[in-house]
Amino acid sequence: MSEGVDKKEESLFEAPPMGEQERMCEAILFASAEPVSVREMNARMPHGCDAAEALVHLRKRYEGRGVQVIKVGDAWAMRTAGDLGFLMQKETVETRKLSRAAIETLAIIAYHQPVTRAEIEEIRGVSVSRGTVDQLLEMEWIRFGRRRMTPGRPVTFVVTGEFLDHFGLESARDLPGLKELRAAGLLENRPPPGAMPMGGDAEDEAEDVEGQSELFED
Amino acid sequence: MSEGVDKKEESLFEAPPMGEQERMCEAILFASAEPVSVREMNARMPHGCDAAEALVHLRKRYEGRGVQVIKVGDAWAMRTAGDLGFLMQKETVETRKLSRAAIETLAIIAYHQPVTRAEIEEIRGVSVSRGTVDQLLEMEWIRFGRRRMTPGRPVTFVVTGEFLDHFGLESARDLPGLKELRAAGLLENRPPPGAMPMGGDAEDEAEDVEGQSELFED
Amino acid sequence: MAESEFEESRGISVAERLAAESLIVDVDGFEGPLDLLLTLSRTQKVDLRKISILHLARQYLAFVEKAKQLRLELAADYLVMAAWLAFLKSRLLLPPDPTEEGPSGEELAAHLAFQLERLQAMRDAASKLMARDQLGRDFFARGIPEDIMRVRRVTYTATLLDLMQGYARIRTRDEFRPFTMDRDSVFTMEEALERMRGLIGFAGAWTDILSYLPVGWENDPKKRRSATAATFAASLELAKEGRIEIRQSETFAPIELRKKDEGHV
Repeated sequence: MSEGVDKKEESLFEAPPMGEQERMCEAILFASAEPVSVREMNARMPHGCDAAEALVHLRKRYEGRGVQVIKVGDAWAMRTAGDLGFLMQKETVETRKLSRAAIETLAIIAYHQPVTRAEIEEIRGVSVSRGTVDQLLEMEWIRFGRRRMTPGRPVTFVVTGEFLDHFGLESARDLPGLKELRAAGLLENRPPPGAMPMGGDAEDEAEDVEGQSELFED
Repeated sequence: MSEGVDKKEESLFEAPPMGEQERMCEAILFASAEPVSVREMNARMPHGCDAAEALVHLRKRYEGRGVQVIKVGDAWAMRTAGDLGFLMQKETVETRKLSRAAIETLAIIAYHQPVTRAEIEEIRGVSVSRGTVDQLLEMEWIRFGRRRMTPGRPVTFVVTGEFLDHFGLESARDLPGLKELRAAGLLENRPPPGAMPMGGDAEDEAEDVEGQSELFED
Repeated sequence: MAESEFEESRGISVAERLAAESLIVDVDGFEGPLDLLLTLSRTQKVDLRKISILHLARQYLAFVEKAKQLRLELAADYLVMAAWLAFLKSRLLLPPDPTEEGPSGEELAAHLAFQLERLQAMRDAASKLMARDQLGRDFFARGIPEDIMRVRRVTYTATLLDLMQGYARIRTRDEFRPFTMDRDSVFTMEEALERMRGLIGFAGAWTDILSYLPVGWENDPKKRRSATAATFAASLELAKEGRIEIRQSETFAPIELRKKDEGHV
């Protein structure tokens, strides 16, 4: 502090060299909680200083650096360079279980591909949300297949190579059929009630879903 | 989000040039009031970057400027140069006045760390009040270290990164006069010959106070 | 040596006597006997390593004596120290008794000297430390720190078993379709979630959760109940995903929600 006083006294005779003034502006802009006007800078700096000129030098010095000297209204401030904004975020990766809706949709696509949205809805018995499909697309577990050559030419969905990778499958044909699921105890072994469309093998409803049926033939 | 992924993927092939990495470190340090660890910087910068190296360059670049790049323990920070403090009087926040007892206790912890309460009392010749330790803990200048493996397993105190940051120290090794004190044997915990009426009960554990000496070995 | 010191303490100057008296008055200002000893030792004007402990012991004992004359209450530790220093003094003055156990007077004196030197060293270190440039006083941190945005990236996983069980679930549900006949007045959470996902983009301001009920479900109490429950559950789910914020000012007050800006999911 006493140093500051000395400096001030000195400066009655001579202003500090421009390089020194630049340092001062730099420190003031760095530490201030808000942009600082040239007037205020001059008031804080030793007598005889020319903050306006020092700022010109300072701004030039920071050109192309990670930090920029910018003018905000009548005042000056330092800010991180705009292109480095991505550094100002901390990413945390969280692993979550896929929702039941997404798993079911994914399973239907895997077992019935290529399959249209309407077909998925028919099999699931509920409408398929846009979000679910988008999520699976974004995860790159499904992609669009060929359009179905039926009225409206609906898009179809198929599973991707990433999907096979993730589940350790060589091809979608490797997915166990219902019989095997039942044998493995994954399906309740219950005789299908007469009138109901019995949850037989996937082939049962394959009629209109060309392409996919042969997938599950052994 | 996907941008980050792209960047990461790209960078598997090539990290950004060192000049660019330096800019990134500059932006990160500049934006933070607290010291940032090299590890955190690396985590925020694109894959393949070497913050530690970039920081060496950056520190050099800021040599003699109004703002300095300084090392604080394992972390780095940007701080205004010490000689320009007089410009910042307006920003000064009155630091809480520390009692003489608190200052002495702090110094003893810094120079003798890790140190137990009994050892502090032995050095000062009086008991350490709870409030003193609490105040230092609250200021985050000291924290608990490992327990001493002696009867009663007393807790030890060590200084923190905040302490280093506050006093502009790169590490506890840079404490003023540390070498001389060590050379003079004044940091040894010398057991009193026979029983002494004064030193509290520090004798009990004086033997195995190896901690602090190894801390300061180079 | 002991002789000359004795002389010295007798020929105590007026100034020293005044100093000693001021010490007495100030007794509360000392932080214990060691602090007092350190202060007394300064009157010797020598390097602490060359201090005469015998002289110091005499000074201390004289101090305690004076305090007694002035009927000053001395804390117990000062008296304990006095007793110990009296013992030390006798050890230092008398020729060592080979039959006596324990450390010699010299060893005890050396340790006391060490303690004084160490305390002084720590005080010097403390003042050097406090004389350093300090953060927020002499040097400064960034005045406008920028916020670090915390981005939560969520990756979803599923196992083959999940997939197969999911498929099995659908197929077995087909078998029991008759039992889900009453579903027409049930609004599922998934439906609500889908509906909300489409709507929350517009929920910049706080809006009552009830405004999100699907059209046509507000009047029939049964449907309304189901839709409300599903919508509420869906908003919890969205809040968990970080997409919206929920608030309720008090119990049974309307529940309000709005979208969260930085929620990248």
